[in-house]
Amino acid sequence: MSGQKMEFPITWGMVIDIDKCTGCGACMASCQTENNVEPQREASNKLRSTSWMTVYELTNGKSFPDHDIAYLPRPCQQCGNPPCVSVCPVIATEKNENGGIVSQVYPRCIGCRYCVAACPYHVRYFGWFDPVWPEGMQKTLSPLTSVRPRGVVEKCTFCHHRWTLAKDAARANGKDPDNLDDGAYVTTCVQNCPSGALAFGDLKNPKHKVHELIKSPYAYRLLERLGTDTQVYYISRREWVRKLGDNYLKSE
Amino acid sequence: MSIIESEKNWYPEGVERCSLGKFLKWLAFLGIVAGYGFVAMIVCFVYGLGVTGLDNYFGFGLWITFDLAVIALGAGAFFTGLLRYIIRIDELKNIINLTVIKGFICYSGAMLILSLDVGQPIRSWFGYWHPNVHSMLTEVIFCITCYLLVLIIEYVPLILEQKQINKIPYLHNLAHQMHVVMPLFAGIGAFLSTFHQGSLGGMYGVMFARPYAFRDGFFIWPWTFFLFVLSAIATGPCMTVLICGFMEKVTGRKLTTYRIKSLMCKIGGTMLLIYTVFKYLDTWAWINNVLPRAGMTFDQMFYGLVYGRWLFVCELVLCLLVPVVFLLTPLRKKPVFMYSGAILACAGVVINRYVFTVQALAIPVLPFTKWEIYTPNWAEWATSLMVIAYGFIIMSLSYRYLPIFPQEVGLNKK
Amino acid sequence: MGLDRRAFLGLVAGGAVGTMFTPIPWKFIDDASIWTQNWSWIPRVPKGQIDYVGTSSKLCPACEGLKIMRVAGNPVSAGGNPDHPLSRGGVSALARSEVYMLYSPARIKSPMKRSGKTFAPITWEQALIEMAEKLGAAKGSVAAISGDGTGTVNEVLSALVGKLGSAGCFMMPTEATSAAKGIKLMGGQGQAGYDFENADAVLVLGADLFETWGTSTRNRKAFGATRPAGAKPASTYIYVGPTRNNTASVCDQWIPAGAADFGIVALGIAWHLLKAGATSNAPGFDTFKAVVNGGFGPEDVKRATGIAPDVLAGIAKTLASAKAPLVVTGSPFGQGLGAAPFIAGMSLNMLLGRINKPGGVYMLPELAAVVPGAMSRAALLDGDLPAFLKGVEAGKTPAPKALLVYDANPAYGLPESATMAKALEKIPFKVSFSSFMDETAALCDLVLPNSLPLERYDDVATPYGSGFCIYSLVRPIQKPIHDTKTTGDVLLALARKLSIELKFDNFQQVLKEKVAGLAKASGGFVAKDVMPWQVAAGKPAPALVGGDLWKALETGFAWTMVGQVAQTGMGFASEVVAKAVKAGKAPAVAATLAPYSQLRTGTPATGIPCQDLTTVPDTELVGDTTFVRLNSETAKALGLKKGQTVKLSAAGVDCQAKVHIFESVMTGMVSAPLGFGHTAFDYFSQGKGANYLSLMTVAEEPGSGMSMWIASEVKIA
Amino acid sequence: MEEKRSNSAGGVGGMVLCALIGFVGALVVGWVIFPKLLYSEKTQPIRFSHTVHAQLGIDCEQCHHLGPDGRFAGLPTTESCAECHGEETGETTANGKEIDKFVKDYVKTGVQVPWLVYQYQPDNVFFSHAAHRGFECTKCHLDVAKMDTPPAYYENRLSGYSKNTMKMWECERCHASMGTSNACYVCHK
Repeated sequence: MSGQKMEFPITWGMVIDIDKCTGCGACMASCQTENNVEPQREASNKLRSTSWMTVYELTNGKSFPDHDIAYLPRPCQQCGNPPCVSVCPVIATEKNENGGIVSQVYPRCIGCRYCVAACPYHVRYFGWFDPVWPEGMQKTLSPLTSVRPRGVVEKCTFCHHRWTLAKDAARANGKDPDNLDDGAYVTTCVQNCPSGALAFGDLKNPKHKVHELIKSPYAYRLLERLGTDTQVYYISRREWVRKLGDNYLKSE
Repeated sequence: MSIIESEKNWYPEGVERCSLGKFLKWLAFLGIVAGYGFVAMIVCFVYGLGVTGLDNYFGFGLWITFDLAVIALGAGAFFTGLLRYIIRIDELKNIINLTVIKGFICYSGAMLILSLDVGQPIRSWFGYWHPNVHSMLTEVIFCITCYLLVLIIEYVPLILEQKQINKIPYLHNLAHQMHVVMPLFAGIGAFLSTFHQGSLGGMYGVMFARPYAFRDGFFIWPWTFFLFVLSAIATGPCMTVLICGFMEKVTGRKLTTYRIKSLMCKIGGTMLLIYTVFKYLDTWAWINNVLPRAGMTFDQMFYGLVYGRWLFVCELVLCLLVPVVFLLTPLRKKPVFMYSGAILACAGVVINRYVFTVQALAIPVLPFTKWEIYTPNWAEWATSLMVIAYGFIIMSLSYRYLPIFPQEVGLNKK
Repeated sequence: MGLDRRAFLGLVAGGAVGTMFTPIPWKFIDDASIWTQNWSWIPRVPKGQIDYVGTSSKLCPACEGLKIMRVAGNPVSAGGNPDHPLSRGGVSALARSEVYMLYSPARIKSPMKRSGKTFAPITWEQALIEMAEKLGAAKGSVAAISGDGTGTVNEVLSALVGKLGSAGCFMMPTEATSAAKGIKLMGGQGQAGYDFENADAVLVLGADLFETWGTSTRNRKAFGATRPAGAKPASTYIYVGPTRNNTASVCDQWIPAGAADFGIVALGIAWHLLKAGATSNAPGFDTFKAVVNGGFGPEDVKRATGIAPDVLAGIAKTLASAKAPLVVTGSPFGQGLGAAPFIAGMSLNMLLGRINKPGGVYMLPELAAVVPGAMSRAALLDGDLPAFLKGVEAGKTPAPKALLVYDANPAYGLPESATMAKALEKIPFKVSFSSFMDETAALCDLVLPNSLPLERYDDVATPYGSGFCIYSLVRPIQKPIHDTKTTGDVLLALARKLSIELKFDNFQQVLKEKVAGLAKASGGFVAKDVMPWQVAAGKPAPALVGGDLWKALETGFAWTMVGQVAQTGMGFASEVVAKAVKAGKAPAVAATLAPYSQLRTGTPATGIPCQDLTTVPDTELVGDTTFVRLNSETAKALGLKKGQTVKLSAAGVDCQAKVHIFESVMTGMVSAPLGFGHTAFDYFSQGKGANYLSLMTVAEEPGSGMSMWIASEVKIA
Repeated sequence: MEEKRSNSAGGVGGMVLCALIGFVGALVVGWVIFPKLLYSEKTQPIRFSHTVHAQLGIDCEQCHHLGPDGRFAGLPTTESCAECHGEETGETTANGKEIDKFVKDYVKTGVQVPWLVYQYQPDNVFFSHAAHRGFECTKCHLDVAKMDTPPAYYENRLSGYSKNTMKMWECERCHASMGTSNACYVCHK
């Protein structure tokens, strides 16, 4: 069933300031290339295209001129209690001690898509066809992420390969790989965001900025009441934006 | 001896069959349908599942619905086996063979579709080698494959009883021995089958982030676990009766007595009544507990035509209450009520499996997402049709050459 | 002994059982599954030592400094350079494409010559000979168009064209065009630079500050820095424009106003400021005051724009009470603004005393030119390309005999594109130096592919919008993948062939000379620990550390200078404003086209970068159809429904679109995305949607005489 | 059919005998012939002698070193080999000829040598040499330092991987014994 919350000494988390996101898509573009997602010619079919990071457009549902919009970048929420992990029949996806990152291992995945069905955030993508790059473009593939064949499920990994690099760098410099400085490991979307709307760090480490950010009264998470206990936090000073993070009954 | 004459030697003792030419034409027709599906299957294997109508919103679609429906309707086999061999309702021996073949067709067909539905079929064995004991799907994989083996074991003696094959003493003996141990397999089968019917339901019930499907439950099993078992054993016997009736219609011969069919329907109806009670309780708890906890309302669960409220009404009223009345009251004595009751019951379970598979995924759980529509495409339809055609082929061959219906000779004496 | 059936069966059975006790089936099953993770048709990732090298983005108009990740010496991805003032680690979706665009299917692989309707590859030598011959014959009537707003290559191009006998040397119209014209009309000197980092209240009139306007990545970094997550913002941003676009979505306030009305809004605010006692000793203040008081009172503005008087008063109050207010005027789609709205906006800055002040507008000096005979940037920006081409099309201006097009795509990226294409057709000999097979290259007689920024030496000098002078280098990180050359080199070689003296043999020399000049400029420094806006705010500028500036620039650092041109006669240019800005009753127009542009759909010169197609939402493009946005009231008035396919007509052109009901668009406006509807490039751009820029009609702005196309009426059916 | 049944008495024994033959035959095929068929044998493009280099006093780390960022440099590039072997020797010894072959085919053309890596791990595996610094190289790698001729490389015809590639269970066993995490993302990417 729904499993229990796991505690990790390191809990990597992202804090996204919606009030700063202009919806430009730089995070998505960064993610695509960092993680070797193929360029998709028919990317306008959003139900078929792969974008580990996706920017949603939020509206307050009112008419002009009271209408308001906001953009919500959505990486994998790295749930503390992931709906997708317990359902996997072959342990291709796990929530283990790795900083609380929900792993997804492609050579183990059989492509049953049960996790795709279980995830309410739509962060899981299936390889419908073998990936194809325009001639020569495979030379620009990132060496840090493997290319997935068709038929397996993939998702945002919080660029965990950058963590392994950061740990290696710490080891080489005689530092503690399990106590990285703030900023030693950040995801590509966080690094490249032109607005600085995204922050990343160890939620449990008081030396990391995000540790404080998640305590903001404006911080909230998506679908909290389902008990997914996500590690991605959003911040907005706008109440209607916060309200769109979850479902509420009229009486609430 | 011409082929046409010698072919007749293979018929069961004392029965009549249509001409070989007619039979071959029938097979050819089925073969074309199956062949079309086979091409679709190869296309899926070679190019990947992108050729289907599935997408990242609807990872599960027609195939899973088809599998679940077929497996539910195929449940007649284990349940009738249970009643015949364990509970010893002896009368059922007259229809048990049919249920075994139906079960075999349904399960092997479902397996075929499943192997298509996984993105990496070559890795399917990981389900055994690297099982995740927490996953309901692991339970399904284990139980379905094991149960398919049981069904094969149950089907083999039927083949061995074929007039010509049975002449070989060794095989004759083997068939006999297998019949002796059949209660054991019936028992194993009943156990396995109950479990995977349940875990198929459990697969949906555990999706706690999908309010449409999520259910609380008993120990590790959500209520859907038990509901799926109940709905399967309720509709399985009805499906057997429908198949039997259909075969009688097609062949123009009486295969079992109305009494047997009526008994099966009564059993199915009784189970359907139990199911109805639990399903109503479950629905009530879902509307008043599961949904509000998720911050959602009953009204939010329906949209447009394909996910409309009419499905809900159909499933819970037209296909539950009505068939219960038709199957458990004296109305059953009239074929029209009995058959339509059975049809409705089966339709109800198909709707149930559809809404759990597709509607559950179509509902926007994130408040800023919207309803999405899923339409299966030719590749999914063709392969599903292939399995149906395959079932018809197996059933046609079995009927023509195997002594399935013990009463057939007696009932058709002129 | 014959093998009978039993023996055979035994053999088979024994063999089968035996096989189960061998590795064969198990190894086979295992290896087969391992094979599925090693399919030969799935590309392997590159292996080797990873390192990072610095350069600057040239494809992206925001000119971010980049850190290029390399594997075994080959570039694999582009990230923002945290040390670069225009990036600070940020990168746009377009700048991110710098690496993979090397392998874009749209790239031109070798020099090509038109033969009939198609092209045939030729050698560089043949191309030079051909070009020298044709240009020699066209002497006295050679025109050039450049789309590079920041490169020193413009010096080479303009000097060459000048010496060949220029028929006009033009820049593609951008925000910089309107600004340069405005400054000129105001009698000012220098390039307007905006110090967002030190501003605490920013009024944005139309400019899509955080998407396409100027140094947009830097703008956003500056914005973000004053907006700590979850805390009270240290700045106020107010956006005035026809839609709540990407910029407006994060601003504190969005004030709906038509793109043609920015001047009126500015003067309406000026009315409040003047009323509150604002004054200025700049020339023309009295006339300005008279103009404002004479027709831009709150009621006048309301009548013309629909903006309520208290809203306007509120803005004025916000600006007046801020420590460092700043007004930025621009076009919501980056072009066609005209000079008057810019002047009106700048007048507010002058009223607020914000010229050459921290957090205000700096009048930045142009970096010294090095190529003899080169035109200054101000002179280049003074050319009016749409007017010129329209004149050619109408036969009013003689068509030049030859045209050189550098890094520009006028056949696609100009308004009234049907007219512009006709004008281009009248020019008998055209050469494109494009890297990609764009719409203009497809029209040209010679296509001489420019190497991409990662394959060539190039530079970025103070892009428009930057609040400080800045210079960074672009340097080759990889050998040209195809048979391409740096256009600067090609132009210099051409000059030699034509016996024109341009002082330099190759383009790298030009850049070296440019850098050598910078090293001598006083006040310049390499931004490392101290950033230019800190210097503007009072921190002492570090000395330019002796040594090799070239080397520092090559590593990816930027030379910057907080400089300003002392203004001698910058005035209000009220006569222009008075003629161009009139707060009359808004004409009854059923639908006004309000285009918007986004970096993720590239520039006219790049097309849509293939990976960025994924970032385009399905409210903008579905299949091959683009969406236009209008609010439900407009839709109702026009009788349109959600999802309906419509035809937009204007300027003698029809465009198809689907209707997207979007309430953050002003009533009466039809918001349309630019960057789609390419007929050239590759399958990531070609045939995707329509080019709504072609619907924009060019008009002459009263007072300035400048071409403008900020808003056009459009028919929808 | 009648005829076959008649010699059933002798047939049963024959059947058992044949079954035995089949069983043993299968074992032979499975254990002896199959492994030979499964792997193709390949030799290194250049007969690099680790012994010769070791005898010259060159440390392993001189060519196979960790970078300052903790990333493993792996095999030396053609350029670093060319620091010593930049020119053809013209010698007629076997070693001299091999050096000349290297210079001619790779140094002059600027091509990297397609060395066959015995421990080749697929793209989906991340291995941190920095994290394993405390171990002897030979714990996982072939002890080539004492080899004059590099050993043959066996490639699995089906999976395409080297025979020597460490399987996941081997990594996991060691991690388990060391008390190190076996979480997926420790090694997978």
